[in-house]
Amino acid sequence: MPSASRLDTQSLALDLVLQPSHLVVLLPAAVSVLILVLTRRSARGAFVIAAIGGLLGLLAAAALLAQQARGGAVADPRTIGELKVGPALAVPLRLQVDRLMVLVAVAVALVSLVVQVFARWYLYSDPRYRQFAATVGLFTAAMQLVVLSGDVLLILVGWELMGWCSYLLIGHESERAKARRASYKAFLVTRIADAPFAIGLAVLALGARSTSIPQIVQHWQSAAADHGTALTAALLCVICAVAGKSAQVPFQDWLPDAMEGPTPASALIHAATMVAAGTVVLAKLVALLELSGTARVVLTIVASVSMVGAAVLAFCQHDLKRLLAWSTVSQVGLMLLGLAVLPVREPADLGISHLLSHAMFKALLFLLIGWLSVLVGGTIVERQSGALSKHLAVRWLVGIGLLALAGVPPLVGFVSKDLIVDEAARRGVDGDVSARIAFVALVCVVALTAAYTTRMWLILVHRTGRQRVVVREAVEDSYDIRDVGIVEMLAGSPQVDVHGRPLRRDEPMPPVVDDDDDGPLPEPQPGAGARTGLQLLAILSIVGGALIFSPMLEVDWENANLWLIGASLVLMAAVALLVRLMSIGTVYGDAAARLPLPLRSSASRGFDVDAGYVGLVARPVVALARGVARLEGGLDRGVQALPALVTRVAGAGFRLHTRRPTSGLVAVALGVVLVGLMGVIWW
Amino acid sequence: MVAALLAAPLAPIVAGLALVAGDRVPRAVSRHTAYAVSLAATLISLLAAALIAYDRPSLNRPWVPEVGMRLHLAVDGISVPLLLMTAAVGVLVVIHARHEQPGGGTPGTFFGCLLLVIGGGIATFLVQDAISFFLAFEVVLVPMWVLINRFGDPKDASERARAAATFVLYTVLGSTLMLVGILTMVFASGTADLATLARHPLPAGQQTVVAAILLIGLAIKVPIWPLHSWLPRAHTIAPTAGSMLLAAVLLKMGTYGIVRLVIAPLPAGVERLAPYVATCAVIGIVWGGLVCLVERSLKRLIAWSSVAHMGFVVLGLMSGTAIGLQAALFANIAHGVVSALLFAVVGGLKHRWGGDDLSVARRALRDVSPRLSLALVIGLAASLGLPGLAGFWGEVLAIFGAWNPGGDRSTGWFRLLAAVAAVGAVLAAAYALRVLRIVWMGDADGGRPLPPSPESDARGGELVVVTVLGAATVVLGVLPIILLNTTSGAVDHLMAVVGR
Amino acid sequence: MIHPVLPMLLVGILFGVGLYGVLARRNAVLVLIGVELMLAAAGLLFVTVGSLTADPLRAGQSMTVFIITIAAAEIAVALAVILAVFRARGNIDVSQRGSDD
Amino acid sequence: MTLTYDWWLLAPVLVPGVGALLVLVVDAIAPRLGRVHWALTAGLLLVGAATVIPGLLPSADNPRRTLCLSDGSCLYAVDHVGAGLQFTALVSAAVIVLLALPIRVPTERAPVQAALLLTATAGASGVVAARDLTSWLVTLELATVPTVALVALRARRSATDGALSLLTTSLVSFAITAMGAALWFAATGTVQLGGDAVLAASHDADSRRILALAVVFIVAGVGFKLSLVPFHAWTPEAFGGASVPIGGFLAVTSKVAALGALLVIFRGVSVLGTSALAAIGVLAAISMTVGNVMALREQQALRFLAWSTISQAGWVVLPLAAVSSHAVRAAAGYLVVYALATLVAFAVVTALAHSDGRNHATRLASYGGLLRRRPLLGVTLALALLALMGLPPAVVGLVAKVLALGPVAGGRLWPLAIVAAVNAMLGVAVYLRWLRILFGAPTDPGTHDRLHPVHLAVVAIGLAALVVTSIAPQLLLGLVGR
Amino acid sequence: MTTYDVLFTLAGAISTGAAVLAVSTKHLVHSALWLVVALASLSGCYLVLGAEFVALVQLLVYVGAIVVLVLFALMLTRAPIGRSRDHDTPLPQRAAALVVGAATAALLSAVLISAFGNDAITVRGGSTHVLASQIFGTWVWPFELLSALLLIALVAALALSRMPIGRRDDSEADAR
Repeated sequence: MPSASRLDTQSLALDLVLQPSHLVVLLPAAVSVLILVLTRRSARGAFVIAAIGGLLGLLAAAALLAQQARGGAVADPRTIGELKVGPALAVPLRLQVDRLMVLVAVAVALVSLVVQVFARWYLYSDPRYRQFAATVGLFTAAMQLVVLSGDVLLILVGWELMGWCSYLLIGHESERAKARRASYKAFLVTRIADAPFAIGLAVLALGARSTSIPQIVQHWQSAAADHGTALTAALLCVICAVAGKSAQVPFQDWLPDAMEGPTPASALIHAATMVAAGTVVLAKLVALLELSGTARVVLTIVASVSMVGAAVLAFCQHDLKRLLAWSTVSQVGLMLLGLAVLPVREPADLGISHLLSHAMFKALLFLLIGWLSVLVGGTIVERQSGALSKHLAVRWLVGIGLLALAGVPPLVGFVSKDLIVDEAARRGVDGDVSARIAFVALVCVVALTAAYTTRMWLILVHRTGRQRVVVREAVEDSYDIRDVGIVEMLAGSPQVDVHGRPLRRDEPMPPVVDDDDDGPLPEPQPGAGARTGLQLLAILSIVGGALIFSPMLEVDWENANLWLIGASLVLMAAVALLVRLMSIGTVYGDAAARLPLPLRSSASRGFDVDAGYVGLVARPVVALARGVARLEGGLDRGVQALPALVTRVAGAGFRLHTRRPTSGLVAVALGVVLVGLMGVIWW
Repeated sequence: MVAALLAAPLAPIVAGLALVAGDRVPRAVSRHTAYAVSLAATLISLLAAALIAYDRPSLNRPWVPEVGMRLHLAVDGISVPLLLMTAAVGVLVVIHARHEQPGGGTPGTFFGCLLLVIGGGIATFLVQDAISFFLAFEVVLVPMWVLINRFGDPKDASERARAAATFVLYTVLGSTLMLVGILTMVFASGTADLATLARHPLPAGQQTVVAAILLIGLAIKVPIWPLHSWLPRAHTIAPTAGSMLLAAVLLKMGTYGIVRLVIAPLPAGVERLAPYVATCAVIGIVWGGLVCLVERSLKRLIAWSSVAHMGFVVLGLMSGTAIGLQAALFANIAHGVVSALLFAVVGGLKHRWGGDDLSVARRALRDVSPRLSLALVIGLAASLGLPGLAGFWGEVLAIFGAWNPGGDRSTGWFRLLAAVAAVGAVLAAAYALRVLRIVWMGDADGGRPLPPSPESDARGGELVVVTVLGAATVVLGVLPIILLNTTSGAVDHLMAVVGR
Repeated sequence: MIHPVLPMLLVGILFGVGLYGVLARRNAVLVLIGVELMLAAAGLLFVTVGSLTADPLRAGQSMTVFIITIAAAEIAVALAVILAVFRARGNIDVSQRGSDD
Repeated sequence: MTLTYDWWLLAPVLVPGVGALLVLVVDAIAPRLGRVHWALTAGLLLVGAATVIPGLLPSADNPRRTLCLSDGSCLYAVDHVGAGLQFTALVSAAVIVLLALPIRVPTERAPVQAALLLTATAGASGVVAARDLTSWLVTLELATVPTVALVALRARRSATDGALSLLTTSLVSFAITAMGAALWFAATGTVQLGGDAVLAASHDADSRRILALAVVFIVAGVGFKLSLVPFHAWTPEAFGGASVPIGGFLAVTSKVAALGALLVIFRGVSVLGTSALAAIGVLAAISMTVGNVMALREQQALRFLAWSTISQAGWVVLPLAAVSSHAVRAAAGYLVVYALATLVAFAVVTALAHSDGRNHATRLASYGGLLRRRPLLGVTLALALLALMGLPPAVVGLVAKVLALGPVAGGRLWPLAIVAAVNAMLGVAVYLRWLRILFGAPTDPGTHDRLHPVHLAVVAIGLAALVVTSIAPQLLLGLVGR
Repeated sequence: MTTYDVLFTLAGAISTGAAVLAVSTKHLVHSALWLVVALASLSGCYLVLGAEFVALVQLLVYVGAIVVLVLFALMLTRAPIGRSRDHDTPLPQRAAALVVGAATAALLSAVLISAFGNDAITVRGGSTHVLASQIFGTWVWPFELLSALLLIALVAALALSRMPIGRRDDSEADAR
């Protein structure tokens, strides 16, 4: 262990056992351990640990970024040492620090810090705040491990740990059956998708005789011709796992249900960690993706379908939080397309840049919807309608987030999205099939994204809606749309006229408790730190696009197709106008209200994919399990019947053993015959 | 150092015999005496095991020349982890037994039987002689029978008798078959020394038969599907301490026996039989996982998960690769630690609830007893193969190992098996979460979490036990290298002997 | 000069008849008679073989004498036991179940 | 014809044989001495056992011969195994005598019983060393005939019934054995059991056939004495009817004689090196299975022990199924261990029957809670049962199982080995039944006398023997050579 | 067909017939008497085979002693004098016994005959003197043991005949 540390001021290279890359992973993990070990009941102590740890993690990431920018970062720091598992496989378990991943690490650390700070306010009175903060720390560590991993086994470690943390976070409020079910579903769906992951990684690693990612890439690139089928199969396995983690078709349905978790958890899952992990992993293996046309086409189709379908669903959602969730699915699809349409032999900058921008604005939006839900008591359209018209503090932030999501220039969403569209168009013109598919899908998504962001904005700023919300009893974060169904929900909520006044005046008004008695209460708002964090995210959402000009990202921004940009802007404007027109005259300013009710109802249930999961997987498996249990019962009964059988045989024996001397003599005679026969046969 | 070799198995065995024999003369041993003696014996044993692991001494004397038995005690990389785990679990079991001593007999007998099982386990991992191995294998049977038959679930005497009898009879059948195989090898090579046996393999033609007999015999102990039906029954009924020993010590003897007696001396036979055994193992993985999805008794469910986990171990063993073998040895230890933890927790729960039926609605454990619930979460997470915990490395490496099997094994078939095993890991997730959803999160709906009630949480001995085991689970998961590097030398040597 | 067929045939017949007698009789004394016939067959075989082969030690004839003597000793004990059985239960039927204490 | 005589070598037969005469003479001179006869008998037997000791030493010639003819063939030879069996027979008989000593019998009956016991032991000790069919047949009967009388001498209806059962079977078996001996003579032309004549006979197809038949008949005849199924039917009746020590005599000393007799023949045939005695394997398998299965339902302790003897007899002859040099030693070694364990079990039953009354020792149920009621008896019995099932802590039983299975596994007789393994399991089930009762709830006997000191001593010595041999099994197995 | 053959056939036929009658007659006493005839004629066979001493012993011991004993036993056990069916086991068992007996007889005869062939062999009886010297020379060990057996058998028979049979609830010897 080197006792004296050296600091090379030029490259910021540190000759320490613990590199910044280690700290990036270890600090958040330490947060969770320290919280569990050090604090007993104190939420404040937990918060202090979480905040300091998050901040240090961010600093470590920033240091790493600085090192990387100056070229002084250790490219492959070792971790716990090489695992000795025989000559057939080297398991070095090293990290891998490269330009893109450092950026992602910074984004993850930033989002995580903001989430930690925000959660302190959001979950102020939650008795399980400690567990929440610890889990967020572990979650961040796991994501950072995936991001910085240079070894497929380490990826698997982080990958599965994230799944577990998402399970804990989604099931945080486990008093509610819906939360329990949603967490169960989230973990199982992703775990099912992970089963091929291990196989795929095994194929890749065993082929390369090493689990190190650079070696895997090198091996398969050199011998791709020989291993075409194996490589395709392995990549398909990996894509399957990515689809699971990133909530792409056909595994998409767990993500909206994951809204059962507290909103900060959703922000973490959606913005920076879990769903983005798929993009990260594929970005690490993108060089192999180029080698397998089949895998690429499959990825394109999966991403395109998810992207478009999720955008449609987002437009129809009755719950704004679920709207954001579906928009995440759509945006992740966009990132994956960015990887699929990548120029040949290029690093994965397109996908990663969109990942970064998405991390900024989606974290912002989720935290804001959490804030709003505290303010208005829920996230369904009826509650949120007009929320911004009263609570102006969040108005600008929401606006920035939505604009970035929609991809309006010059915000960050525009930059990263447009680069992908541009590339798809370019390669589509070159005749690449998957790029063509991707381009068509992208055009649809540009329009649809504009549509649902406009819709959300219009709902939030609706002027009449807020006044008729008179019932302030506790409302859960979201209704279980799968269970209740939108029809019942609409029927159950008080009827209002066009101006939002209740229709049935004769009923006694429920007591209004908020501001009549004690004068105006101060509006609940996050602490200064959390607000600063939100503002930071908003600023980054605006100016983050400038990152493409830095040397950290190598994207071709100089040859932007201005015609294409123009066309897409026109398209977006037209769609926004259409949505605005649709929203006129609806009760809550909801453009989707014009759509037929069955469609909305079905869309709110994610087109009943859940029933498909249940019918296609859960029921057969449980039926199989029952069958096996029955078989097992039979086996057990069979085993347990043996004593009875032996006892019966013994009974027969006692009948044969008559205790008469003469029967003994008969037995002797028979024995002589028997032995004689054997003697004759075997001699 | 030689004294340590003798002290490790003999301290618990002698103390155990003394406790059992002295229980009636002139009157029953008091609980405190029994506990103190047991704790001292197991601590001595653990200390001796640590010394052995550090110094690796060896003792080789003739004992019963009539049957070729020698008093040959030594360790290598394969047995050191098992030895240490057995000794450590022994201490924990004794501590736990003080916390939760079941009725049905005197403390002297209870602790004595526990000590005998521990001593037998330690002896099994120390002896280097096939016939003494068989002897050590059998030492645990009668005390375990007493533990189940007298100290088991007090509710159902007939079920206790049945479970105990099923356990003993199954195991005796298995070990006698194993003895037949051992004797065949001993007669063929003229020595019972394990290392020498491995160097002088039988002719290939006979290896298959001998390996089949040995594998059937050991499969009962492991257990491998379909010879497992004693396990759930025994676990369900056994007292918590007994369950911990059963899972952490007894099952390991089977896999250790496979490594020592089958894989090393009979490579050709194993290669021939590996597809079948591995298939059974994988069926066991899926079978156990599926049964866990619908099982109502919590303890039995954990027992079933043992069947599934041992399936991974056997799959790794049968793959014939260094990866698979390393995976199996790792998973072996991991399962020992994790299942001991789970049985400690679940036994405690059964004790508190007065039953272990999952269909009874209860309050969320995370609210009622946070420490216990954390232990449960760690245990179940490790059981589903969560990285960062002990269960992960063994399972994932077993799949890696099975993907490219060694020797002339059918690659396609083993790949299929590996894929099915991966699906089995999903089932593990499903049942682990099922338990968490029912027990940890509670299935009573609504309301805010209540403040924990301290008296229902783990305290004292139980807390020590679950803490140590939980910490071991995490350490093994975070630093698998500790274990893998210990075993790698012996595994490389073994693979060199086996020929690949 | 003698054809060995004849004594050998007689050996077989006597043994078979004796065995039949043992199995077919219920009276203990009659069972004894069957046994005597079987023993006679064995003795005859000894004598025959001793007479037909070189038997320097006269083992065949000695053996027969011994067997006859052993039979006598056994008969003595057997009849005593049979009488004891008769005194105990009033019959000497070997097809009657044994009794417990 | 002149013979050589080595009286020391003959002493294990002569001492008890002449001792029987002595007992009768003493009784004639001074009648009604009662227990003195038993003490005298025990002493005589122990003296006899002492004379064997030189043969047990590893340095002893192997084999030691006497009664040699001028052509060099001998009628009497004792090798290490033989010496071990003789020792076992004599010591076990002495223990039986000690067990019988405290039991009150009519004084005129005691010397007769003692003489019968001595004679039977002399026979047992002689048959082991016999090397020709004549002495073999005579000593075998010498070991058998007195047992019939011994069983009947309990003077109960059940005893006479058992004696009748034993009598009829033994007579028929004797006839069969005699025919077997005659056939052997017909095949080889000699009554000596040495290998040469057998080898010569085996070369001719005709005489080979006769030899096969001879072996078959002899095995069938000796099978009765070993209680091999299907020659076993007398065993539960005789055990159940006889007085408890005599049951022990039948179970131990008598078995030593039987195995000794079988081994003599086995040695003669084993030179053929064929599957000459494959039938023994089948008999062993059947015996084990039937004995165990029947014992699973037996409610009477003595009859239970009888069934256990039957199944153990299967284990005893199991190694003989494989013709190898190890087989003889393995069988003898197993027998010695079996003898120790069974003797201890019978000692406990005797002690209990003597103090609590026979009714409280014959039913299995009456052993309830024995471990708590009478810890010494309970622990000893438990250890004996564990030795019989072959499980630690009674390591000696386990080593015996290893010994018995060795030749079978070495000979690769897989079906037999698997049957044996299944029976090891069944055996555990059988003895666990009794063990569970020992552990279970106590049943209170009507009378509760103190143990007779002799019984106490025998039981304690038995316990010590089991413990010592469990730590060092070689002490016991060394009896039959290494 | 030699003279020996004729004589042996004669004696053997009588012996066979008598033996069959001994095991099949319904009269108990007849059975014993037929045994006498069978064994006596068997001693004739011995004579033919040149074993005079054995023949004599056969006559003395069997006909003179054993059969008398048997007859006494039959009388002491109050055997019915007339024909009785009670002496035989049930028909199925007898049928089986017949099969077993016949099969054993056939097997034995077949094996022995095939081994010794059908060539006439000289009978080498040998003198009684030689036999005596062998018995008391070579076979003295079994002979002496045999004497012990006879003695102890007689003692046992004596003790058994004097033994009172206790009842089941006899408390005197309860302990045994």
